[in-house]
Amino acid sequence: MIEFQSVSYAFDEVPVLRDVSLTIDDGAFVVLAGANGSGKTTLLRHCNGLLTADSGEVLVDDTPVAENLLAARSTVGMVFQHPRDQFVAATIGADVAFGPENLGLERADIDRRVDAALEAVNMAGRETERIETLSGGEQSRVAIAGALAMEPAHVVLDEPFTGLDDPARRSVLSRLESLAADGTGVLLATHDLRDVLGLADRVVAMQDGRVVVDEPPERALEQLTGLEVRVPTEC
Amino acid sequence: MIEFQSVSYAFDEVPVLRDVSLTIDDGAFVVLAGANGSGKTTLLRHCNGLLTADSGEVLVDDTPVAENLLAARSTVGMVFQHPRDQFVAATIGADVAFGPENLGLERADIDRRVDAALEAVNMAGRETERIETLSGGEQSRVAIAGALAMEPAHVVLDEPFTGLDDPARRSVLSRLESLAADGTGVLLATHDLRDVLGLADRVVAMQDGRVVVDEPPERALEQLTGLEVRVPTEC
Amino acid sequence: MATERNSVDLVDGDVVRQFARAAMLAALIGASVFVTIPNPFSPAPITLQVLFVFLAGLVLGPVWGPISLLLYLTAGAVGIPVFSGFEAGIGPLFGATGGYLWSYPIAAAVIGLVVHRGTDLRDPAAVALPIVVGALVAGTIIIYGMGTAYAAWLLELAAWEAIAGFALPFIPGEILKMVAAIVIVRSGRIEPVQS
Amino acid sequence: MLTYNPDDTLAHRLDPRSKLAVQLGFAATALAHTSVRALLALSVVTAFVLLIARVPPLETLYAYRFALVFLALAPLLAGLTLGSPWFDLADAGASGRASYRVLLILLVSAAYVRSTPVRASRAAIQRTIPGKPGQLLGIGVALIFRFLPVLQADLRTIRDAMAARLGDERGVLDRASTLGLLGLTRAFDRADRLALAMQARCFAWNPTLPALAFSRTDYPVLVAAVVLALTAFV
Ligand SMILES: Nc1ncnc2c1ncn2[C@@H]1O[C@H](COP(=O)(O)OP(=O)(O)OP(=O)(O)O)[C@@H](O)[C@H]1O
Ligand SMILES: Nc1ncnc2c1ncn2[C@@H]1O[C@H](COP(=O)(O)OP(=O)(O)OP(=O)(O)O)[C@@H](O)[C@H]1O
Ligand SMILES: O=C(O)CCCC[C@@H]1SC[C@@H]2NC(=O)N[C@@H]21
Ligand SMILES: [Mg+2]
Ligand SMILES: [Mg+2]
Repeated sequence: MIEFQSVSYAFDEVPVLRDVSLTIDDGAFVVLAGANGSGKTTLLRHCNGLLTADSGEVLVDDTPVAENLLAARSTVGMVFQHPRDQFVAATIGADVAFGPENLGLERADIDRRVDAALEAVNMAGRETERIETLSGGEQSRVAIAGALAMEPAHVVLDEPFTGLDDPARRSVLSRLESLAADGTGVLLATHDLRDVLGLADRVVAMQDGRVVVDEPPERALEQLTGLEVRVPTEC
Repeated sequence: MIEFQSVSYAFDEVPVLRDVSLTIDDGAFVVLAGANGSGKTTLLRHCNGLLTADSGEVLVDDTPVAENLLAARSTVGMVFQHPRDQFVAATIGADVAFGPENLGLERADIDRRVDAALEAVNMAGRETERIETLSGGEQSRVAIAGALAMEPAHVVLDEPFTGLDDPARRSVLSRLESLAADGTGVLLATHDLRDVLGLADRVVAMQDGRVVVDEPPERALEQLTGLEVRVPTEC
Repeated sequence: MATERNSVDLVDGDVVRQFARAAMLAALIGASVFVTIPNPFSPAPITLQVLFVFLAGLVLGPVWGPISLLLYLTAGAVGIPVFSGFEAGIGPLFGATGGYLWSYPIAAAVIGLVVHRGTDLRDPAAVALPIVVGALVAGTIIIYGMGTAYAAWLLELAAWEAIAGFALPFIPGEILKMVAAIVIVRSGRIEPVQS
Repeated sequence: MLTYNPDDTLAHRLDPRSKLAVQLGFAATALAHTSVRALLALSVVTAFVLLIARVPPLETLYAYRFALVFLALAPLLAGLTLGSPWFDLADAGASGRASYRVLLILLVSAAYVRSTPVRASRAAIQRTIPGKPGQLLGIGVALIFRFLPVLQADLRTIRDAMAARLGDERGVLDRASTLGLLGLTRAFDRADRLALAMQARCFAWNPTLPALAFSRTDYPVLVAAVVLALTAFV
């Protein structure tokens, strides 16, 4: 479980998160929506201690993130908004293996995880290709695989579908769905609810650093007007 | 007019564009669709000489790009798939002004263009903010403004809507629409035809480095199955 | 599983940040050798490496500056083409310009020590100009001292021959690089990592 | 440019650590000797190494062309004397022999570069240098390998952008500081984002090390490396 308790955060005195409270239960699929600059990325970065709340607290599995960074980072997998500068190795295989290696797993176990993660993003068998020879969408997929390979208890994804083509998006979505069904908490930020609404247990919408909606999808839809989020058009 | 005449291109012997022929007339709004890795970005980068065809030729306003790089770069505005690759200055205003300054315009003229471009991406009045303090979507918007401020005769955009929220996307679309109406040629790469189909004069679809569809929207729609492109669902 | 995780020893956030910068600066030096201009008056080429050695000391300081250059030398030694003229291997480390290469980490350390007066980083833009210039001159003397001495020993040259071939032809260029380094750190666009 | 080339030679199959040892042993003895006899022996060893790693000699000489020109210049410089006879053949000869052994060291190191992928070298570093220094050096090398092409592209773009606005008209100082400033700010922005990503993936001091093991063929090679190093003292 990831829990935000009245979290506030400011960049250079400009408040970006204001008194945010939020819970992502194990196995829940939570979609975080909101306009550009509403604070989604800032919120996500609190889940594994990349940012630390100015006031309030973030708990992962009942432990404050700040108290046990390792626990937070090894149980919360994170996919960044821009995958591109975040690859640490030159080749796909080495990059996806980076996280599991840091956890000190056995080599065989690492290889198994890398294979499974690349499978989930439709990139199996391409381990030895160099990252900078990949197209934009292929890079996004490898970034997702890097987080999945850590087999985290919770996954946090910042607009993971940008740049993904249709089959890749569907494959990632179905992987996320089965992860959630197996008890992984999923928190996914996006502007575009059209594709994820069917899977979501809850939709959380932000505006100007505040959580303004936190409802199951059907009820959330009614409250989203004016929040600059794309919703499925009623036909 | 931008014209591709049987262009082929390979990265390290791997063919990525195969015999591509394509024309973007002045005032035309052409949408380029295709799966991840189908060659969209590679194609776009030929329009202003960032890549040079192995065989065949790219002409801008009837001049081969290779012969007059400067002409191609000042008449073809380009928005990259990854906005971060194209920032040159520290603040929004300075970055958007960079192109017009290079054209040797009057300061008043430059300011006017910067204002208009930032207006079009819903970022007016934020000139002095530093680029690295912007959210992902805000960065994408500034990148688009940078190209618009050049007031180029042709604009080429590589998945410009990734990360943009709904009002920003609509504002950019309407700006592109009016540019095209005024005679600017627009070439826009995307996976997702749902939002642009209404504006497109033509849809070009790529598969594996080849142009496999080049039709007006209605007829294109019938031929897009299997090409891993999102199309509007029929309701 | 739980024990395994508890034994993981995370690298501290400030260290990660400094380390990432050191590695990136090392890669940048490697990228800069696309400027390799044969010098008609010397057996060594003109490169921008020294500019980045200056910046390593000024911006990364006396610990991470030299680490950055050690990373650079290691990367070259194992075969990444980062030495002048895109060369690689341990050969160049023992070759005619090897003395220069070995001097880089030492020069960066000295520059860092003089400018930052210890391991807590200061903003180099706020350090008095004479101190910065003094530091850069000291670094330059180390680079040329080692580069020239090693070449003289290796190639069996007399002292004046080595100085004429490996130091004098570069002095004007080196002054330009010092000015460029000072312009860069005083631009205010690079903030050191404060820990 | 000389880089790793996948192949199946004996050299490719050796452990990177034994190859490093051979290079160091060779460099030690080459730096200690310049007699004609020693140079002949070293040449034979070099030829043997190049053969085993299937190093194409011409391509390699071309890759080291800058170094070669410089090495050829050294004897000229050494021969010069202030006053008659103006050019001293003995001095030039001594320097020529000294330059030649440097060429041999370069060629032997070319065999390593050609036969060893960066990931194997990284494994060797992490397994040879204990503790935190080994981890930083190993990961650092991997990062440089990852970002070198990225930063090369950055610098190229900066240079092109400057050229597009007639930057060539500006002075060298202006160009060097623009290139340095933009190059450095971009590199550091990338570094800051990379640091976040590494932390998110639990960047640790004690990861699972890359697999690496000596095979039977490595032992004679290690012995040869030691013998080479010892000949430095004869
Ligand atoms: N490093 C920073 N320094 C200062 N301000 C920042 C910084 N990072 C973000 N901000 C500001 O915080 C606000 C929220 O940014 P955030 O990245 O969380 O938005 P977001 O909801 O993820 O937007 P997007 O959909 O565009 O990604 C923005 O107004 C942004 O300008
Ligand atoms: N620098 C490079 N070196 C080698 N191969 C490359 C390079 N850049 C791209 N490729 C390859 O060329 C193919 C086409 O890439 P391109 O970026 O044009 O695809 P794209 O259609 O833009 O895909 P996306 O929708 O994911 O952005 C891909 O298979 C990619 O792996
Ligand atoms: O092989 C290398 O990479 C080292 C080249 C050293 C070039 C030296 S450094 C000092 C001097 N200044 C230059 O511009 N070039 C030489
Ligand atoms: Mg964001
Ligand atoms: Mg692309």
